[in-house]
Amino acid sequence: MKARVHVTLKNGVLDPQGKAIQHALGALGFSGVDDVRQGKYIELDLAESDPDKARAAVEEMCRKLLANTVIENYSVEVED
Amino acid sequence: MKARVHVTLKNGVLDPQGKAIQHALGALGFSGVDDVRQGKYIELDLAESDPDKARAAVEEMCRKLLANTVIENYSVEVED
Amino acid sequence: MSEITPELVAEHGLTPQEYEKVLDILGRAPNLVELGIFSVMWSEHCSYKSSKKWLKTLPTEGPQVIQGPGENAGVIALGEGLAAIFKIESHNHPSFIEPYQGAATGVGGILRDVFTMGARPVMNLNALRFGSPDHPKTRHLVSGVVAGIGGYGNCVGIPTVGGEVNFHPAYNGNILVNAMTVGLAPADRIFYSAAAGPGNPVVYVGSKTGRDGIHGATMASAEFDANSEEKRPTVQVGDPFTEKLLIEACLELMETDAIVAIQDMGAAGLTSSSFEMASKGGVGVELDLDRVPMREEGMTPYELMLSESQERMLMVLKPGREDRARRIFEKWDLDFAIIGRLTESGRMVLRWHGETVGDLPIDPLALASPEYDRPWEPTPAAEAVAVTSQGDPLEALRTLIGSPDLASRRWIWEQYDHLIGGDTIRRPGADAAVVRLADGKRALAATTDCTPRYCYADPVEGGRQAVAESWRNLTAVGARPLAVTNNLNFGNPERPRVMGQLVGCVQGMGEACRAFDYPVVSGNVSLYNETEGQAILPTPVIGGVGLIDDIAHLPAAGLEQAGLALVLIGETEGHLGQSLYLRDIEGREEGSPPPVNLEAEKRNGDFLREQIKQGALAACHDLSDGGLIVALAEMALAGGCGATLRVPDIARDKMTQWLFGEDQARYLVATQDAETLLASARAAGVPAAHIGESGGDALTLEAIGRISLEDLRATHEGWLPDYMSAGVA
Amino acid sequence: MRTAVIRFPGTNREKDAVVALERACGRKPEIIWHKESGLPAVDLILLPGGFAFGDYLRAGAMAAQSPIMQAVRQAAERGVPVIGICNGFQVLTEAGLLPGALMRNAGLRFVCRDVHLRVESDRSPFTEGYRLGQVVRVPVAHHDGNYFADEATLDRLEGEGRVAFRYVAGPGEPESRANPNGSRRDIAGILSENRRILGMMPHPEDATDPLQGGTDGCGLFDSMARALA
Ligand SMILES: Nc1ncnc2c1ncn2[C@@H]1O[C@H](COP(=O)(O)OP(=O)(O)O)[C@@H](O)[C@H]1O
Ligand SMILES: [Mg+2]
Repeated sequence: MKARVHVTLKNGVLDPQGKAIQHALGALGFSGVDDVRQGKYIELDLAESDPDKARAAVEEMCRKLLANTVIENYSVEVED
Repeated sequence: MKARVHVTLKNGVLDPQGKAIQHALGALGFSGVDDVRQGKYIELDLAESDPDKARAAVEEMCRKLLANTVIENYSVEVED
Repeated sequence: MSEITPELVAEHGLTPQEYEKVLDILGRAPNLVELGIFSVMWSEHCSYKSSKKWLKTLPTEGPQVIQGPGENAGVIALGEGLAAIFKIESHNHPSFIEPYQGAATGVGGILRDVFTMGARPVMNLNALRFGSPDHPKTRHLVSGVVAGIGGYGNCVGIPTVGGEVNFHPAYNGNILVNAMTVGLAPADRIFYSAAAGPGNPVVYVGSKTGRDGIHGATMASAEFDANSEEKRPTVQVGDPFTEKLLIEACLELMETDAIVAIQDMGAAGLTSSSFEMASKGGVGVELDLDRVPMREEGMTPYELMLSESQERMLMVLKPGREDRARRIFEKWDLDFAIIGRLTESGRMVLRWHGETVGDLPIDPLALASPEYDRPWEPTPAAEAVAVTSQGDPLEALRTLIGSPDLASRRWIWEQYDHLIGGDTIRRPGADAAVVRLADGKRALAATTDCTPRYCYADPVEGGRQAVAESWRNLTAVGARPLAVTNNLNFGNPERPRVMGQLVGCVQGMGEACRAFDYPVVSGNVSLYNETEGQAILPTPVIGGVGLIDDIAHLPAAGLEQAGLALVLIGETEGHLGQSLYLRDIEGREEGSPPPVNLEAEKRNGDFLREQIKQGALAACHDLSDGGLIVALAEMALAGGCGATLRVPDIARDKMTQWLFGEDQARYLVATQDAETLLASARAAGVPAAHIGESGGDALTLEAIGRISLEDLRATHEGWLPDYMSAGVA
Repeated sequence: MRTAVIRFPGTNREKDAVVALERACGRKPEIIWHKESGLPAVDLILLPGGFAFGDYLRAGAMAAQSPIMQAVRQAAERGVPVIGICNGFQVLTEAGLLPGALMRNAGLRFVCRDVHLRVESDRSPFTEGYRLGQVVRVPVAHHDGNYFADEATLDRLEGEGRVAFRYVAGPGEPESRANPNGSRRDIAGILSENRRILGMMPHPEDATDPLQGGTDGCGLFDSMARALA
């Protein structure tokens, strides 16, 4: 079963990458880009076939490793 | 209007970060993680309010900057 | 405006007595913005209220000193129109919370302190203390801190060339991350922070201000809603790219004659930078806070004054230079905003969309900050230790050379770009880092040193030793030690024992600096380094800077050829108290540290430097942790050539002491001509003994045994990478 | 010989390159700011190391879109030799002037140390001063030096003799330490089809003076000076 994780910076945390992308898009002539935030997207292939168990496991992986909860939020989707 | 971009590595492109995560998850005692792939997730706030135009613009941003199509695929969603 | 309750005052970290003083100064109750300003200005970090009394006792003057403590960094003259600007700073707590960003922003902060004075940074160093390797957090902290230091310094493009790392359980809950930067500037073009010229514009440049690192009151105040934690990241994220632009833009502006005063926004951001600049110049300031470039909507004056967003600077410009300056910052895509003017009022007036939201007298706030004479207790003297066991010395050497405190740090410094600039002529891993100056003939040497276990056992001796070791490390590369910066890392100063450690260490440091004409020109104090009542070991880190007059004489760090005579300089008594041998081989962390004889240090060091200058030494290394045999092993590994050591007869019965004792004021050197060296030493009254020869591919203790370099190298190089890959970081 | 060194915001190894070029060519290069849209008439263009635009998003991605890159492309089309070192190599791949991409090091960590390179092609203005098969020692300093291209491209590069340098183990060095970043087929540097563009991750400019620990990088700069004089 597949799980998808989005890890994003918490509100208010500086995102130098997003800021630089926004700036570069402006320089390339794309106007009207008001904000850009960059996060991580992680796909996992799991042996687990029970969606609830898979979700619980992935949430624990996020807390322990995938996200830095001091500055990042995470969200988990599992395929049904 | 918000747009969401996922940039993922193409099949066949080795993903050192994904591999490292998979390894670390194993070391942390998470079993049954068969594969991990890491990509980027980019959120854009756009002044544009027409979804089709927004999508077209963001796809062009992907081709020009956000993704390196030698190694990456991208997908774009715009909020409706 | 919210009412100032005793709870709110307490949350701002002000004692009731301090708050009384606030009321006195203002003649009224402060509003929240003003309370926030008092709170950060009078914080330990900004006011040095516990340490000031003792810092004043340090020697800070000398013919080489252009600027001692009191500015963003210290400045010393190098001759030929050049000055070195340097400082060390801690980022301990943030690095424990978020090791990557904490360490990265620590590097960013110290870089700004140095380039704000007009210097181009040329070397970074870092002094790190982690908990026990067995502690579950240690691996993660090492990994993150090292990556963060590298991530920032590498991107900005300043070589990270040196530092030190210790592991000890006393740092389990409170690691130390001290970062040092050395920069170079023309001696006649140093920039200071004293504002001058009422009417002159106050200019903000760099990154926009966000809600980073705002401490103080939170929930209790009506101005903050339930999401305030989410809104107010306690951890700042570093943006080394912006820092790089800021360096280039500032240095470009400094080439013009536009700046009256300049100061980075470090701890307590806009508040401390504006108050310090105004106070030093004896002027007043009016700020229009709504003109501050903001990263987020809905920011308040309180937040703007207290934010610790990174990569920002404050300047006072000469009138009429605004446009020129603006163009430079625009070229570098940085924010540039005129946010206020200097006045004659001696007051800080803060406006928000035209309305006054704060009005404070500057000097009483900046200068009348509390100063405490905290009660202190000296550390009781330790007993002398007896060592009776006489185990296999080569086995002990193998253990020590692969132990956490002595194992190779290659895994760390290979993550630092230590070569960028093309002037690194002594790479990390040896005594002092050496970076060549533009004249191609001279070079700067720098080092950071402290032996916390000595400081814990005897703060005064430990303070002396830290200075002596840094002085020795500079001497070992042939540099004239010029001045130091220091980072005083201690526990809670409200505990007399801890305060006594600080007092003792400062006393010892002062004595040694005086004896060596090696003044203190800058520094930083980090207190309250403890968790759950467990304080760190007292850790007064010394950052030393010296000058090599001619790099042609730089001796090698290691043994690079066979047939050289090994000469031990300095007197060996075999002091094992607080030695690594005692701790790591016998499991005893006991005794008094080796005494530092400042006269012997000076005499031996001056002699050694003279020998280097005359080209008499092929290689040179100072003796410290682990003693003679460890130093020899390090030299053999560094140069790839083995050696044979003769244990003198008198030392036979005390072989462990002779091999592993940590007596101070000693160097191990390799020379083509032992006889001449010994004769010169005799003439100078310097103890010296010919104790062996270089050669072979092993370390041989005559009549005792041998250990191959390969074996030593495997243990020495293996420990850290093995440790780091043995678990999840 | 006239040379130009391109400077992006975040470029930080330009001084190292300038010193090495000046030593070999006897003339200071011109530093060209990324916002320029034209280049002076030069015999060589060098894209130095660093972190252009912070290497945010992807190393070299934003720099590849800078106005000056149009001019670099046109000069390259006219046959002006272009060398990209480290970040410069990343920019050249992102700009499509060289095939493949540079990904995060396999070990995920930044790596700064000496490596050994075998010269795989002596047929270019950059490498003709070396012997084919010669092993040289120069430092690397990068976080994203893991060269990737698909198998077909790699075969083609090899078939056409366009691999300029390959990582090899130095004397006494274990094989496992040879390749510092996981690059496919140990590739450290590649040439364009017309062999007038070179991209390489290692830093020959930081190995041009005995005090730097080695002078093996001089071969490259001396080659260029001779070939283009
Ligand atoms: N231990 C110390 N020894 C000498 N000077 C010190 C020490 N600690 C702080 N200082 C000096 O006090 C001043 C203020 O330090 P700090 O608040 O760290 O500066 P900044 O705000 O620039 O980071 C500086 O001039 C610094 O060099
Ligand atoms: Mg400062």
